[in-house]
Amino acid sequence: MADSMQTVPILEVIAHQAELKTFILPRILDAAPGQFVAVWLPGVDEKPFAVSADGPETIQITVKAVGPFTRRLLNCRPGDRLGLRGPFGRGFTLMPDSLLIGGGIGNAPLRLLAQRLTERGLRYTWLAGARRAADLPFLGELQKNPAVRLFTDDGSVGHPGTVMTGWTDALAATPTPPRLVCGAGPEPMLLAVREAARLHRLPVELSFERYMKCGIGLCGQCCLDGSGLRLCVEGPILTEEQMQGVTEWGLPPRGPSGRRPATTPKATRP
Amino acid sequence: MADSMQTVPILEVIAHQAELKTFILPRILDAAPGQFVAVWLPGVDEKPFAVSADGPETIQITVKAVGPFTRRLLNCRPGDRLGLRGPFGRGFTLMPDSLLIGGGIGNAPLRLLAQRLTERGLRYTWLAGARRAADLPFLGELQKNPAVRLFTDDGSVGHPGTVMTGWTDALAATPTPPRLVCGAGPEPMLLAVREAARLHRLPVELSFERYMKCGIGLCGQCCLDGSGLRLCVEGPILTEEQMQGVTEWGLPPRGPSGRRPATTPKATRP
Amino acid sequence: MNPLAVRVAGVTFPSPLVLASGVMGLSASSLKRVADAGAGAVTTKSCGLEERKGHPCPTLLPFEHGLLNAIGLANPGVDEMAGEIAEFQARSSIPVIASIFGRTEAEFGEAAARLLARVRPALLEVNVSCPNVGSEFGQPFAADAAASARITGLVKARAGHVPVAVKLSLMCPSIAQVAKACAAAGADAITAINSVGPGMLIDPHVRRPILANQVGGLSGAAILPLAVRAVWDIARTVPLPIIGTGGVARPEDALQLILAGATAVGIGTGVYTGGLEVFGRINSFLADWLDREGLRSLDALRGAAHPARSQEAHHG
Amino acid sequence: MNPLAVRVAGVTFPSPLVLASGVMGLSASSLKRVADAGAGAVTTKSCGLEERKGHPCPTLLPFEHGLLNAIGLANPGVDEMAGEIAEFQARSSIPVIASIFGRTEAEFGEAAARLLARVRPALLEVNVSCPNVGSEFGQPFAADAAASARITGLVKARAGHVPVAVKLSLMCPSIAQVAKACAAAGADAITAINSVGPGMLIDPHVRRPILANQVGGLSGAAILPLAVRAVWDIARTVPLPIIGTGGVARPEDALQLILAGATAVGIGTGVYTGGLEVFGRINSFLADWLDREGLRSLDALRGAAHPARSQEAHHG
Ligand SMILES: Cc1cc2nc3c(=O)[nH]c(=O)nc-3n(C[C@H](O)[C@H](O)[C@H](O)COP(=O)(O)OP(=O)(O)OC[C@H]3O[C@@H](n4cnc5c(N)ncnc54)[C@H](O)[C@@H]3O)c2cc1C
Ligand SMILES: Cc1cc2nc3c(=O)[nH]c(=O)nc-3n(C[C@H](O)[C@H](O)[C@H](O)COP(=O)(O)OP(=O)(O)OC[C@H]3O[C@@H](n4cnc5c(N)ncnc54)[C@H](O)[C@@H]3O)c2cc1C
Ligand SMILES: Cc1cc2nc3c(=O)[nH]c(=O)nc-3n(C[C@H](O)[C@H](O)[C@H](O)COP(=O)(O)O)c2cc1C
Ligand SMILES: Cc1cc2nc3c(=O)[nH]c(=O)nc-3n(C[C@H](O)[C@H](O)[C@H](O)COP(=O)(O)O)c2cc1C
Ligand code: FES
Ligand code: FES
Repeated sequence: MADSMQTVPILEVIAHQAELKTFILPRILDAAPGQFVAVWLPGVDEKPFAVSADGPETIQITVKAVGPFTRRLLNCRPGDRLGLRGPFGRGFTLMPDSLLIGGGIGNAPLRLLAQRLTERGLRYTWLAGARRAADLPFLGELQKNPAVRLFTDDGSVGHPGTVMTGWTDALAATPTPPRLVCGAGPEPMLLAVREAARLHRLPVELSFERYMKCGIGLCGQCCLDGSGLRLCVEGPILTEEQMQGVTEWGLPPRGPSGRRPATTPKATRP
Repeated sequence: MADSMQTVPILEVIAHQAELKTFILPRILDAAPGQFVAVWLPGVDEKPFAVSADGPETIQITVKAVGPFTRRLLNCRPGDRLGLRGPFGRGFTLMPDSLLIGGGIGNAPLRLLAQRLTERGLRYTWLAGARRAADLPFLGELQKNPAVRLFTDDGSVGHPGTVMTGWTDALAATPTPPRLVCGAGPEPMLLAVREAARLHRLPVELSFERYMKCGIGLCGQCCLDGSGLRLCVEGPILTEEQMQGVTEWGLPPRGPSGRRPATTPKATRP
Repeated sequence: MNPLAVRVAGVTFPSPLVLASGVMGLSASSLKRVADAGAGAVTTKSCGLEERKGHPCPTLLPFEHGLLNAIGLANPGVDEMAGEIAEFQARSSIPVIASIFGRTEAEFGEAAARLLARVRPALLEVNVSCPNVGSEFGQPFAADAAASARITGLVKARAGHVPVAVKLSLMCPSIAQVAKACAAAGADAITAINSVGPGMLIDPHVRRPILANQVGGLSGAAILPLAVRAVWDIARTVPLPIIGTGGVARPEDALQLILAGATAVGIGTGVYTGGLEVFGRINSFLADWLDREGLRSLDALRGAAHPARSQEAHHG
Repeated sequence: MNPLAVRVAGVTFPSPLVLASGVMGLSASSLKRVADAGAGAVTTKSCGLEERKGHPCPTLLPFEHGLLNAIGLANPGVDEMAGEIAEFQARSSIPVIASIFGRTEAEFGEAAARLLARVRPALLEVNVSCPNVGSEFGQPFAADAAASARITGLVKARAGHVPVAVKLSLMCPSIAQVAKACAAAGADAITAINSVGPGMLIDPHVRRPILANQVGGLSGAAILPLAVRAVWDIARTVPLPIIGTGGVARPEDALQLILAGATAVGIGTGVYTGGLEVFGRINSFLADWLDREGLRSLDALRGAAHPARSQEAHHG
């Protein structure tokens, strides 16, 4: 059973930056773009990561250091064993003329999406943004891809500004309006993409994150307020329709105890 | 799983004689000729019975009253529910020019064998014997079948005498010598068939019975002395080769405790 | 009349199927989603006095025959949970069962009091049987009939008119004797069973237990026969309604627990193995079954596998 | 040197795989057949002073995740079994473990004495934990550490130089504490675990428990995690060799029990789910595994999943 634990040796590590690496692992499971796996670092913890690419015998995950687990993971070397299970959740729809919008590490799942679209000969445009060049994984690869436009807040690479600034250009440049907007990245960015898509009446699928423990819809940790939708099963990719039942956008998310931190003054229920 | 218990309603009961009936049951399992099922009479016990025929949606078992369980079973009527599991064990080889030799209720598994041989267009001769007509199931059916020769000890039907008396005639009457001798019936008869087949250098497959509890090779109840062969798994149909490793032929069989009753003076180890 | 309706300690559940504690039980919205899927009652995650983050992951480990879990009683604390319960009650008419635990016997009483000061659930469920916090709390209280009875008494003293179900573990010489002790101490219902063991699975390559907590409670299909037997034994021993729980994923599983004596049937792991549709699927099956047998309620099936009753009605 | 050889209480088993008691264990010939299939030791069916026919059938009930059994200790009696053991010993060099039980504490001692007066098995296994004769004998002794220790003492007093393994049940608050009490009373080894529960399955159509005995012990794949944890706990608590038993059908299952601390690995239900080839298959796997890890015996793997040792050798 794919949901049961299997450990595998790391085959290769690609260091994009000191704090950003891609791990190449044996392909013991098949993931759709947007689906994620749980990665177990024996003796440490287990955390969710999107699959960022695959080959006939390998899958890749791309990890950014943000805390204790990801830092330990980035210290792993080829030959070290990781536990792997999944894939969990539901992925992006594969649609011709997709518009991919990624922020920082959110470009990881979009990379597998771009790979699948290419494999099927489906056209897409990919707006890949980050705060700075160091936050963009696979920079070389992205720069070589004619379907990609790069954005950094600090202008260190690509166009200066956020991906949202590329939005109007992208709509103008594509011969037909995109048939699907696929977004992954920080939640404020996603909510902005959602808003923009609503304005342009474009269908949208966005990849959200919540604290996750089980990945199989039991622990209740990732259930969204309002509809009670489980991000690990019915997500992490949500359609506009799925997003509508949710009342917690903009609120600080629930932590590992299930408690939502007290609302900061700025946040408001939409 | 076929080994787990399922209860089914009895569809039809055919009374051959007061003490001999055939039960028609829904076909929840597929048996090869010689294989057996376990029949559970809720609140009473569970015992092994060979499958004696099948149809597209039914299987049949044919039961002779010999003790408390079989007597209770013979009182069951259409609509009553029996538990059924199996099939257990290994069956007869389907071979053209088979010689079937059955004694009494032993003709039950041979009936399914004859059915299968007929279905495949394979020729056979069937010597069906019993002590008296009342011990022969499906008498009408047998009498109509040109491949069958009947024998009763008391001559109440068919040729008088044992099936063994038909043996030489049968060998003479068939154009080619039988390519396989298939026997089922009381153990002394089986051992006689074995001996005769050895004399004529004919391959033989015989259906034996031992006290059985589990049917799946665990309880150890049906293991034969010598080779330790499990009659419920490697049998109940044994080849000459399988019979050779066995040292208990002629001994009173082990009972439900696993103990072999003290040897009666007559019995000797062959 | 709804033929599937059952009464547990005076509370009517529109279906016998109950969401078991610890599954999708952290928020009003997820409880509501399960209620909408067809559950006749929903149970919250077990809550204690303090917020707990639980154990590191892996906390949940499916294998071919069931699931090990060592969530470690992650919960937002009773005060927060009271808010979720209130929100649920505002949004749904399905009864909600509030599950509580304590690290000490006294804490059970305090947790009950703190919760009930804020909200009035349909039932209170007292989890004396969590198998995966042993390293921290020691053996589950449910291993000890006297301790379970004392806790029952402490909670009853604070519960007022809210009926109290005690959730038991199989990991003791006789679950029926523990149930009897709890009944004597005033329990209004018994929930049985909690996950079993605990158990452990080891990855041979890294030579470590896979769960961060090393051990975790066994639930799911593997434990169905244990749950059926537990319900059977309890039903023979105490006259309380039983929320029979353990390994239910298929309609026949629920029916077995009812025939063994359960009034209601808890479903936890079945939400994973059978999907959220598990509630609707089993409801339809039970309704059809009643129809086919010409019965107007589940009453005639409850405990019907016990000899005294079954001999009158059914012969082989 | 045979890399798979292990020593249990001074007795060398050429493979760690042991035929568990109650499976193909009634006759010399069937034990011999299992020895020939690759078992490193074979255990007889548990025998008592008197011949017993056991419960009516169904006595054994496979379901998707394991097996319920309520054979009811059918056995020919120790005197008869002594004859089978002698015959086995004349035909095989594989150690034979004689399993005994008693209806009372005193009967255990008598059964041991009667058996040993006739034959000298490699080990004596004391089954204090049969879960399916409760209606007749009451709770298994193994639920009670003191009773288990007394029985151990009684058997040891009669056993002379034959080492004694005590077979334990999980159905108690702490199996490790029972093991400790038995160790203090002189046990030379622990066998763990016996089948679990008991459990029950009900046929909804006839509304009856399927087993004639109503309840039966749960074995097979469903209980592997419980066996791994039991062995883990016992290994941490007592320094005795453990015959880890429960749910083993695949090579990795056996390895998990060894990593948890078992010296030998019992296989019962696996003879059904994996066929008699299960012994040969696991032996080859273990030999290959040792080879690949560059190890000359199983010693380095035994208990290797325990933190103290694993932290030295293995990081994530
Ligand atoms: C569906 C999904 C896909 C993801 N894909 C990727 C990816 O491809 N690459 C990548 O680098 N990161 C990905 N993440 C985020 C990644 O799981 C977190 O960065 C990681 O868990 C942080 O752990 P930490 O101990 O390093 O940091 P911590 O200091 O523990 O936490 C930092 C932040 O990470 C998040 N986080 C921590 N634990 C969890 C958890 N169990 N579940 C969800 N979020 C958590 C929280 O927002 C937290 O504030 C994904 C998360 C989800 C839910
Ligand atoms: C593989 C196999 C196939 C069989 N096929 C048929 C069949 O097609 N038709 C038929 O009528 N009978 C068949 N039998 C025999 C049938 O199982 C017994 O007649 C029945 O079990 C008798 O039970 P009882 O309570 O009526 O009699 P009892 O008085 O209990 O026993 C009478 C005799 O039946 C045999 N017997 C009893 N219990 C068992 C048991 N659990 N396992 C094996 N033998 C037992 C013993 O020889 C015993 O001496 C078969 C037996 C086996 C092993
Ligand atoms: C992920 C998970 C978390 C659980 N948490 C709790 C809990 O907090 N309190 C409790 O009483 N039982 C808890 N349980 C036990 C279940 O409520 C239930 O008793 C047990 O899992 C057996 O039922 P099942 O086989 O249907 O899952 C939990 C079970 C699982 C699988
Ligand atoms: C059919 C059967 C009969 C058993 N009989 C005995 C017995 O007589 N004595 C005993 O100590 N254990 C007995 N057991 C328990 C097994 O020896 C073993 O401890 C248990 O089944 C768990 O191992 P498994 O999962 O490999 O079967 C029996 C088990 C089965 C399945
Ligand atoms: S992570 Fe457990 S329900 Fe989603
Ligand atoms: S009947 Fe149990 S081993 Fe054959």
